[in-house]
Amino acid sequence: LYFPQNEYIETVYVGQPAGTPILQVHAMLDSNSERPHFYLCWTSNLRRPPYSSWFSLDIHTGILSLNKTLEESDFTLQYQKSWSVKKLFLQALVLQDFTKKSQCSGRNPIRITLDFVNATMPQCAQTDMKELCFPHRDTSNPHIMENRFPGALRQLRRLTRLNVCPNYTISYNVESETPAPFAVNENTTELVVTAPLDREESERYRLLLVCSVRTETVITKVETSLDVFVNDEDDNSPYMNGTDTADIIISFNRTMGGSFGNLFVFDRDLTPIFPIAQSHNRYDGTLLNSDPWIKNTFDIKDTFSEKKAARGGIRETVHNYKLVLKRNLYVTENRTLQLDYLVNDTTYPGLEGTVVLHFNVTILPIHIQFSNVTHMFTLTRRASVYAQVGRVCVENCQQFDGFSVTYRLEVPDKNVSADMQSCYTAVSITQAPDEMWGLLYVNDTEALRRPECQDLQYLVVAQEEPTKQEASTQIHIILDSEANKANPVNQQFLSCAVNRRRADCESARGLGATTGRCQWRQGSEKGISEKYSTCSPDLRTCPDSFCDAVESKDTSICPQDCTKGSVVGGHERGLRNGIQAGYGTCYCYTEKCFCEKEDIEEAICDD
Amino acid sequence: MILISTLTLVFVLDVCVCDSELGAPGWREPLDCVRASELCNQNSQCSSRYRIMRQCLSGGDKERSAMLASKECQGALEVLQDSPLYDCRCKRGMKKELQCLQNYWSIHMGLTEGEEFYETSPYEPIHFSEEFRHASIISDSSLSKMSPCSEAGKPCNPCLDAAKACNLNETCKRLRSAYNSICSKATPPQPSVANQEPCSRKRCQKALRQFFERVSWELSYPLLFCSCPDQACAERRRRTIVPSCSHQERHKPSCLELRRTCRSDALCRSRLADFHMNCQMTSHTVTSCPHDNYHGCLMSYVGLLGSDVTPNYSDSSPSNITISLWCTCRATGSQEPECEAFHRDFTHNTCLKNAIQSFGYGSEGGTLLVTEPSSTFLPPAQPPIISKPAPS
Amino acid sequence: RRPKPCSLRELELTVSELGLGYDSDETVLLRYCSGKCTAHRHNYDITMEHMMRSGFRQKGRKDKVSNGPCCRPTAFEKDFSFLDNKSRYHTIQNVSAKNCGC
Amino acid sequence: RRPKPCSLRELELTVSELGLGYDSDETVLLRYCSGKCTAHRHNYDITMEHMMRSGFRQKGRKDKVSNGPCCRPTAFEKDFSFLDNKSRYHTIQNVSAKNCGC
Repeated sequence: LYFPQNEYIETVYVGQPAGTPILQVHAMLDSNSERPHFYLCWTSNLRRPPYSSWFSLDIHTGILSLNKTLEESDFTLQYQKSWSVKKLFLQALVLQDFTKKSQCSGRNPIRITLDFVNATMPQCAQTDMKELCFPHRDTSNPHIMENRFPGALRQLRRLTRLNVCPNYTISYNVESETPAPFAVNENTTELVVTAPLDREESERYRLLLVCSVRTETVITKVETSLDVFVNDEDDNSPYMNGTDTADIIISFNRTMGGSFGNLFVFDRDLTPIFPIAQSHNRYDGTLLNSDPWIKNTFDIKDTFSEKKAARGGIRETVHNYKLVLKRNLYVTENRTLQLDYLVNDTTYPGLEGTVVLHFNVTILPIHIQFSNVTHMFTLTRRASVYAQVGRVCVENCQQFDGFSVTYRLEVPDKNVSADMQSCYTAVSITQAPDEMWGLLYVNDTEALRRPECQDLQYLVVAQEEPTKQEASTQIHIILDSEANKANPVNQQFLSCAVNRRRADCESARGLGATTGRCQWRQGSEKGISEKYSTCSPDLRTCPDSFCDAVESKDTSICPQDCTKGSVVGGHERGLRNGIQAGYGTCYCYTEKCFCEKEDIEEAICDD
Repeated sequence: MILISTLTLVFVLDVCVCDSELGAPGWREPLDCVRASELCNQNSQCSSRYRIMRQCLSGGDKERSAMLASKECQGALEVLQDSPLYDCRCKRGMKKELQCLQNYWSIHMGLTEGEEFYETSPYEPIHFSEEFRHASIISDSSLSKMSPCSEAGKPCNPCLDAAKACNLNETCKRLRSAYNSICSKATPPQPSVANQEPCSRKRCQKALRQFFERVSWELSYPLLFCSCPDQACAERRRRTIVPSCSHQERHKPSCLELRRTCRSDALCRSRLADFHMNCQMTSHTVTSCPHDNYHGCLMSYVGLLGSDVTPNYSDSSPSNITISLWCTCRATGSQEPECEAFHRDFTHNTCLKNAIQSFGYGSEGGTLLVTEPSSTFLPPAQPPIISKPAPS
Repeated sequence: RRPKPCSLRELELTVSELGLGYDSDETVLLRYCSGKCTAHRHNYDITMEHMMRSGFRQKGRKDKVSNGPCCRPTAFEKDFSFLDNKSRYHTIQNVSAKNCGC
Repeated sequence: RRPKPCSLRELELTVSELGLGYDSDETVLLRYCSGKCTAHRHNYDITMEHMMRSGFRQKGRKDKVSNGPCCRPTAFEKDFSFLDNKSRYHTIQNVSAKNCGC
């Protein structure tokens, strides 16, 4: 037994006589053998409100009526501080059988709110048709469980107005644009559902209630609409629309949490995400493989969403299954397997509540290798320390995930002379923690400038963690300008970013300057812009809103990308650090950066 | 269930005329719930029942309804129904406001049957203040001395004028800058943290609450409810509460989930109940607000800002005001109607819309009162139609 | 007319008029320091004035020095946040003086 | 040539050359502050620069402000005594800077 509606509202007036019907509550059957027994119930039996004795609820029909005539004194008794309308709150229960204990607690009662008006019931002449035909404010729309038994769900007649206009005849009928199994019981004026409903057929019926009021001379029709909602029951089993098998290849991305493949299971029932504890249409799944390696390595993730079916726009559920890695895979892992997963609609009563999904998984080993190309880089001897030479990367390194590759430089010819050995300090390699490539940069300008340090050949060794697999390749760094042209040794390099004008900038030797000189970028836009004017060691990498592995070795290399300090003047900060956009020219001292329009005279106190 | 608050003070729950140890019932001016619980704790019988009652209410929904049916809990309820705790209230911005609200809910959760759609607000009713009506009339003109609107040829942007008025007031400027800098500071991306929020939302919402609690409404309301002649102004109005942080979150929850989270926090639950009480569409008033009290509705709307249920303008259309929450009713199964009814109290609320427009446009604006028929628990698809009398 | 001493002054202007590059019509109350600090001078300042006029040149020095204490903010107002004309929020520090001193 | 930051400088000169009016050939080591304070500026200073250039005029203001922190002594050397050319002792304070700051 359930209430199709959990809220009723009506108005009662002083002077209404005992026995006056007020409203009728309805219950729907869950099984044919059930018989509803209606009871008024109270939050606490010892202390019932004073008006508890004024009403009675017919145990069989659910009609609420007055036990006594409502007097003026009854109104003043109710000492809610109001002058015109006072609220009376009742609650009602429906049970399978008789009971003496009519306590509301824990039995999901419905709420009845009566506005007790300090006036007599409006006479026929003062009652308009709408008031006569329908409750003043319709309360909640009915919800009917699908697959249940026909029955009455609502009293259309406004019982309190039964005898207001005795010579009117009032009748109801129900209409609907689309065929709807609803009718009006002419004797009892109750709205009746005439057949079990199927939510998967229609979730809501938009009915038009037509009230005809016939007097001697005139028939007046008053209409109002009523939405009847159909509650869902898990009466559909899961089904596949297309393949139940996914072919998966795991290669570069071998990281814990990585997800692969997509298999979809459909269910015409709803799966509410709220309330969480709801057990309606709950799915669970079981991995059918017993191999412990598979159990420790793979999991299946199920996410569901609601979609409207093409036909009729009825909501249904779509489950999306993905294969998920529970741990990182070694690069050497090389295996094929079939994984079977049993999906079970636990709340579906029938037998076919399960489907089996198949994941054909091929895990390819990864070979750490360099492409067999000789890596050539050119570098001017005038380059400053931290000047970026280039980057090296094993094949497919950009797609790697779940393992790391570190790089180191080695001298290819071990028995080269001590003098030549010292040349190799000229260039070094570094790498950011979350990056897969190595950055070559100038480490020792003194070695760079020595005439005997001609072309530098290095061996780059890449090592994979955790399996320690290695690969190496030869790189060749060609030093382009003559040694004597290079600037004097132990030249002190400052930050390019300090310079605020093109002339100073292009004449300065800044940290990281690939050509040996800083490079000026002239902004052209008005206001705060990403293309602000600034002085940079290498406009290819700075500013680019990314503080790379070399730049992060010293904030003075490219404060425009790396500064965490304060920035004075109009600017927008980068997501992590640095200056994303600036006004006019941006320049930086060690602890502070400035972005301002050029034409700056020096500040002198002249008062 | 629609509660029409036709009273200035509503007793929602059954009231008993029986004698009680705490003094004859009769009409008593409601105490604040902090004072009421102190009084109860001074009375041995009341304080013991109060302790029992708190145990009855601990635990999840399922155990709670079973516990409430027990004799001890019923007995505790009896006594507490006669104590000052039964009809105590709280004042907005009072000292120990949160404690007051916690005391209120600690007893009222036991007296209601299951989850009510509309809960009674623990706050004292907001009386329609004359100076508010006056302010909303002059809200345009008082700014007109400084507002460019009155200068011919100058673009008119009341929201910009509101920002100016705030910037020229020390407290308003300081607190506005405080919530702004917290709310617009993006949290740097951490690859290891999945589904990371774009900002520190809790700190932002707290700063936002402090702004509206400490800045006088004459400065804060114009920032929120200024009237907009164009889209730029409406977009400025929409951004007032920095919605990307205070209102939105990466994953859009179900609206019922939002309500459940809110109702698990005493402050949010109270502010939501207050909003429902003061902004609930009421059919038999001109403005469709309870007691035609715009200020009450606006004040309870502002009370929600910075809570889990933070509403905001859903677009930057200057004329058509639509307010919404950051939530969806998808995948709520048979509770979709209730979910939509909860959200419609924001998206299709004529009382709220009229209140905002009347504040922004003041009386000269000739507020266009929208008098849609009251929304039932779920709005009827069409209002009742009186067809022509059929020929007899 | 006696020169006004170093003190806090106020001026209402839009954020765009601050000259920081932000484009926003929001109005802000700018507080700044202006006025004379003559009453706070020391022997050092008299000497510097003399050196700037002739002393340094005679010694072959081109240094520039400030020949008196400056009227400067001794503290700034906290952050100031505003919405620019593209409806984006910015927060700027140390724009407006809180109090002044020589 | 990068502008030198605000720092303490030294100059040897006679007391007479200090320009304080004393007539004494005794030599003194004068320390003074000179150099750039650009690195210590705030948004306030950028705004003041802008206002001095055009902002104040547009608002009808003639205020003069310092558009940046000044390189000034933050402490002075203690008293300095000397014998003037008429063999009389004098002691003067706050002539030479002890350290400088912006």
